Amino acid sequence: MVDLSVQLGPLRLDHPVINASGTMEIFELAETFGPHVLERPPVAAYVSKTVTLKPRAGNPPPRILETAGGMINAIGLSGPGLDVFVKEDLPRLLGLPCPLIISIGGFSTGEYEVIAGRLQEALEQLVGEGWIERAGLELNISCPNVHSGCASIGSDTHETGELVKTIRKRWPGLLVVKLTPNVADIAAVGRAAVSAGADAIAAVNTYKGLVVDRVSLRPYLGNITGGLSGPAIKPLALRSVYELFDAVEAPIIGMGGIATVEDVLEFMSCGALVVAVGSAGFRDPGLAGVLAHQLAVALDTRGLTRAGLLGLAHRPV
Amino acid sequence: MVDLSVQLGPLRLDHPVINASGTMEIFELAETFGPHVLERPPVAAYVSKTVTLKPRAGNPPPRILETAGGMINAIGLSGPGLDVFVKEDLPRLLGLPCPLIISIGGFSTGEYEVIAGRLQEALEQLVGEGWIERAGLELNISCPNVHSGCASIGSDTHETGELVKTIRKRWPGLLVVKLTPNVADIAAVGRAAVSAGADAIAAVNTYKGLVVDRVSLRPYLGNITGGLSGPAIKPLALRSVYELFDAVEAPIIGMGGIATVEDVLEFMSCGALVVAVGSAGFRDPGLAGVLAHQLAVALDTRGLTRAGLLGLAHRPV
Amino acid sequence: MKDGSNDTIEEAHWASDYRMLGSVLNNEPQGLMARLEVEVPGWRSAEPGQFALLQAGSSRCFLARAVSVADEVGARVSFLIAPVGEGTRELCALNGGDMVWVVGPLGRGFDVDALVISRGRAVIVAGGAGVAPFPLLLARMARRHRALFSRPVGEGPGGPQASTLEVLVLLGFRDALQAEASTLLREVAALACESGLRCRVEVAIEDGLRGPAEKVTDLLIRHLRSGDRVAVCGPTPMAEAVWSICASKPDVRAWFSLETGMACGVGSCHGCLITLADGSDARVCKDGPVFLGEAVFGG
Amino acid sequence: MKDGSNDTIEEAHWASDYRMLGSVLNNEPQGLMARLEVEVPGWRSAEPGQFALLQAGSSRCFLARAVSVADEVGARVSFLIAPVGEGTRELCALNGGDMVWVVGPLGRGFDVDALVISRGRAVIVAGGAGVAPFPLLLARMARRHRALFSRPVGEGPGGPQASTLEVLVLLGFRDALQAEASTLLREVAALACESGLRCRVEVAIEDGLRGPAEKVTDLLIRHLRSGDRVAVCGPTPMAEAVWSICASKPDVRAWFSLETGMACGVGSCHGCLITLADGSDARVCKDGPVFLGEAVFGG
Ligand SMILES: Cc1cc2nc3c(=O)[nH]c(=O)nc-3n(C[C@H](O)[C@H](O)[C@H](O)COP(=O)(O)OP(=O)(O)OC[C@H]3O[C@@H](n4cnc5c(N)ncnc54)[C@H](O)[C@@H]3O)c2cc1C
Ligand SMILES: Cc1cc2nc3c(=O)[nH]c(=O)nc-3n(C[C@H](O)[C@H](O)[C@H](O)COP(=O)(O)OP(=O)(O)OC[C@H]3O[C@@H](n4cnc5c(N)ncnc54)[C@H](O)[C@@H]3O)c2cc1C
Ligand SMILES: Cc1cc2nc3c(=O)[nH]c(=O)nc-3n(C[C@H](O)[C@H](O)[C@H](O)COP(=O)(O)O)c2cc1C
Ligand SMILES: Cc1cc2nc3c(=O)[nH]c(=O)nc-3n(C[C@H](O)[C@H](O)[C@H](O)COP(=O)(O)O)c2cc1C
Ligand code: FES
Ligand code: FES
Repeated sequence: MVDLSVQLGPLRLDHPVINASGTMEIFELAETFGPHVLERPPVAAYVSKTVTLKPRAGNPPPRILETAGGMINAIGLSGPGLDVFVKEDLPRLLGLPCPLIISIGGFSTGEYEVIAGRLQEALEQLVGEGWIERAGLELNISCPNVHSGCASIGSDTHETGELVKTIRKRWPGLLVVKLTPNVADIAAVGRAAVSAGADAIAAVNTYKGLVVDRVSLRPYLGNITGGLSGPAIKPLALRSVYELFDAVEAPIIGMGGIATVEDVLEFMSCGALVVAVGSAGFRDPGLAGVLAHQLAVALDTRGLTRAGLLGLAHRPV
Repeated sequence: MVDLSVQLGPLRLDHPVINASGTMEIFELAETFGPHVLERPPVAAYVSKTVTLKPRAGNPPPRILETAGGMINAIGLSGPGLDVFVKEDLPRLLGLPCPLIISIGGFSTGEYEVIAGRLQEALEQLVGEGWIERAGLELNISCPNVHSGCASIGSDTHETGELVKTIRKRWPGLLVVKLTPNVADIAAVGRAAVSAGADAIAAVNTYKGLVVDRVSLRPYLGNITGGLSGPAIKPLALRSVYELFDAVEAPIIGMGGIATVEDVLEFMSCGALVVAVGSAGFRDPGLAGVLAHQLAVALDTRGLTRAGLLGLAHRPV
Repeated sequence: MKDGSNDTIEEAHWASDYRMLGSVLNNEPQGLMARLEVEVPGWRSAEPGQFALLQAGSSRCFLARAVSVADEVGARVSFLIAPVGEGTRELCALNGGDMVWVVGPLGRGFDVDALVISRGRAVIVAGGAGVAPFPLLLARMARRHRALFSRPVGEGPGGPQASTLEVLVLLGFRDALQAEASTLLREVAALACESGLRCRVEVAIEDGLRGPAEKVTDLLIRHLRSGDRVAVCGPTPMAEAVWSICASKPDVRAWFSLETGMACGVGSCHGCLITLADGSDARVCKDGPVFLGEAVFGG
Repeated sequence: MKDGSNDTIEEAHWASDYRMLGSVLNNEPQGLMARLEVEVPGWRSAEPGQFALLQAGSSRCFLARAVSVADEVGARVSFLIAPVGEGTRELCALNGGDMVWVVGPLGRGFDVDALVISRGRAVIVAGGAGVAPFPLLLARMARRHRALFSRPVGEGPGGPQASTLEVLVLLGFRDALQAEASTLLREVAALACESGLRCRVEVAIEDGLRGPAEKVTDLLIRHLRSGDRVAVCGPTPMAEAVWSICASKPDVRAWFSLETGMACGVGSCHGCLITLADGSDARVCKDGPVFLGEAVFGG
């Protein structure tokens, strides 16, 4: 079998399939499916749901609806906040046999700074020196942001650059920046993030959409708008990864509608070193593991190497 | 039966369902299905494929592929150009029993100006004074644009405003501006267009995407990227119409994935006065007419008026 | 090597430990609902009130749909499904031999012991498609009851009087056709009677065409006694009405199986969150779908 | 009023003049292909080589698929479909009674007169699923031939010798199973022989398991004579090879039915554009799918 392991900055992954932030609660899975989930996770690195500084109730229900070829959600970064994460979740997550990527979200640069600082302290305490090989950070820069006047920090190249510079100064571990696709030029934002010191780019987050209640003809979601994900957005996500691969040297974590091994091949061909399973994991919580196996078979069958596949779509036939 | 007629600026439409530019060749339909197509068109106004100043070959094949819940196209504004349009198509199109909306595209403000000027001359000649009630203009501002440094004029509020101002000065008829959704803030572009004098906003054009060939794992489309359309994008398009309705007073022509009468209700509830059928018309060329009929029935059944439906999603229950 | 063992290895790449591929044994209409019997290799026994995520093998939908386990015999699992939208229509249209994806059993079910070990009666209240989880509940109540009480007099925890547990099954349907969805439940009730439960089924039909126009809440008002233990499943307005009837009698405890939109069914997506009476959040898929009435509707 | 007439009015809101709702009469496997027989109310007679856009009533696909008309008897239309992807697999899986959306007949077909009124022979060359349009072509050639020539000797335009038009049907398939897709064509060929055509069918099988490993182009090289008129349908590499064989003989004319991706099939979307040998553009759906070899491949 092909060796699927991959180095993502200081993290070593057994294979290139991980989960998308906010779409897999691994301890819940273990409760339902048994301890093997924690012993042999389906993902090669576990990405946490986005952690915010304060506890957040999230958006009023309903929060999800299926759409043509996908789904929309308006969870709204609900969660118990940083303190609970550090005390209750972090120690358990560090017990997983795979690296951890902690997704964080702030409503200002200051908030990101505080969270990153606290996480670094906690990791040093819990793991010691070697924590850098165990855990990385993913900046979710799609949260609404009052300061910049933008919809979010991630929709402004300058704000993005400033944020990443600030965090880069204090955070010595893997620094992933997860981009929002609700921009005119995602490659420009990616470039800003990488010049400011990001080690890797995750693309993409959800696309802002709205669904209408069939009966009342009012917005269906409690939050009015939500984020579109799933196969419906795959062509849009592939385009973003393709453009980013041309724009930045840093490795790309590709996602958006991945549901089959063909999707994995497509994302890698467009330039993703690592891929993440999001909403398609809702219908099969073990999908990431299945895809890793299938990827090995597919590479074999096609006589392709990982290096040969990476960015193939950019090279002439 | 409910009266479905609607006034779009100086144009009177028998009902609010028209076609999306580039997705219906009415003379081809007449050749295939018979002269009734021209005598009783399925659309309440006919929107031409985007006319460019010069003849254009368009993009290399392949140019279309189905995707999850939709399709992608990279036609590339192919067409014989303005001269042929004015000489061959315009006179025939003015023979239709419904108003005409001429979609035009330019690669600079100057090009739009020239096209609009030539069309106005031709209309005056062919129809005389009353042409304003027969024909309107739709500015497709998604064409790639070197001048602005943007992907297209439509992805820049300033460029959009300047273009619309320029055309508004010379064009006395209905002026629709069709927005590209590949921007961070579509409402801002809509506002710019309306302040500059647009009579109506059409939203949305296609979303930039990419599909990968299953066999070669290279980009499938000859043009590499293309535009995503169909039900997959409906939640994104509805969100755009919803935001535009809050942002501008001008009427909105809503489109993006419309395939059923429920979709029509949803777009109108979000704020569309008129709706346009695009790719779903490929599987049923008569869809627009069917939807108009079904809309009358649906309004009746639900005890709704057109005025009551328009913008309903913005009003509390 | 193209032999069986190799095929099994190949298969292993495609199967996950989380989702199983079932095969439809039988699909028979019960009124407007379909009783889908599925052979699910790897199925672990469900608690009554638990559900599974089902998706037709040839589904046009992106996500699977939550469906209660209606009955099970080993790996032969029955579901009762009402065709309300695209996902459930697909499931209802499956034929014998068709494939169906299954994730489950999921969630927390009914507290069988609390229903069986009680001084009052056990009352089951179901509206429409809410009948689905109750055949399994009734079967498990009968089994548990037998395990606890079918011993020589005086040896069981509740003594001889407990061995005559009375179960009242109150069902509400819109019309006579819909009421046929109670077929499976009646079969199970008959078996339960044989094995020692005193089981009575009453049906309220709302359209009044072949009898009085009644709602299931009318039946409940007529029959509910203090001390009763109640298991409820049905549309939200019905559930609310049932709760206020229960709350009006002393010493009544009631459990409700709730329904919300779900994406993952396992606690991952946070899409099914509801706010409980005390202001805390709960996920219907993980913390439920069965909740105590007080927790949902308040004391 | 809930009677038939009202239903018809209701129906009118849903039907368009452009798309018809057909109902599957029969679906029978022919090798790897399915022969789908559909009753299409409102169907107008097709020219051979024309196609229809088909979409299963319960389709998961967004767009319809282009399928050649293989045969028709009034409103009973037959299609021969190879299950290559999702859309065609859905069509191949339809059962009697299932609904299917139909737009058509569409495009420009073969020039029957040019094939029938000829000094040379008519040669049909098909590869794989390319067999689909030829039963109808053969039936129409037989009909036209009869109409033109089955008169007292000397009265027909071509005289007596024309009444013995020779038709050579050359088919290529990957293997014996795939070759069963020629069943319908053979049936029609037998009828055509009865009605006066001298029809001969030869099949090349590529895998060589039950005879020589041959390609349809080998048959063509062996048989083609100058003056022949050739109708071709098959994969692009085969079509190109056929063209070069045709071009090497004097006075051979060949028509090719081309395949491209299509969205609308009626000339609206410009998705099926190809560039002809002279540099001009043509839409396969509207200007084709049948083109003269020179136009496509150059003189
Ligand atoms: C005029 C005409 C007549 C026809 N007549 C017949 C007929 O009579 N019988 C018949 O069986 N067929 C016929 N065809 C062919 C038939 O239309 C196609 O086989 C059908 O459209 C395939 O659709 P699908 O959904 O089954 O497959 P799809 O999934 O759409 O795939 C079909 C083809 O699309 C391309 N494709 C799709 N997705 C990708 C991707 N991601 N990467 C690369 N390539 C991709 C490939 O080239 C593939 O071969 C005809 C075609 C035309 C144009
Ligand atoms: C724990 C649990 C157990 C269940 N057990 C059963 C069971 O045993 N049997 C059974 O028949 N059902 C059961 N259900 C209900 C079942 O899951 C739903 O009926 C099913 O998910 C509906 O899916 P659908 O695709 O058929 O319909 P959908 O099209 O998804 O519509 C279903 C519901 O979604 C909402 N909805 C969807 N789209 C819109 C829109 N645009 N606007 C407004 N509302 C919309 C509506 O509320 C509608 O009623 C259970 C549900 C839960 C949570
Ligand atoms: C229910 C849900 C919750 C999500 N929560 C988060 C989150 O907390 N942080 C984040 O960065 N992205 C979040 N996402 C976005 C996903 O991580 C992913 O970027 C997106 O869904 C696209 O991938 P997909 O199409 O495979 O789902 C969420 C997506 C969904 C569907
Ligand atoms: C094949 C194709 C060609 C198109 N050509 C044009 C065009 O010439 N001008 C234009 O403004 N929009 C064009 N569009 C965009 C449509 O008008 C419409 O905005 C878009 O497809 C969204 O609607 P839909 O989802 O209903 O298709 C085209 C779309 C398609 C699918
Ligand atoms: S359905 Fe996903 S958390 Fe409950
Ligand atoms: S398929 Fe649309 S123009 Fe030919």
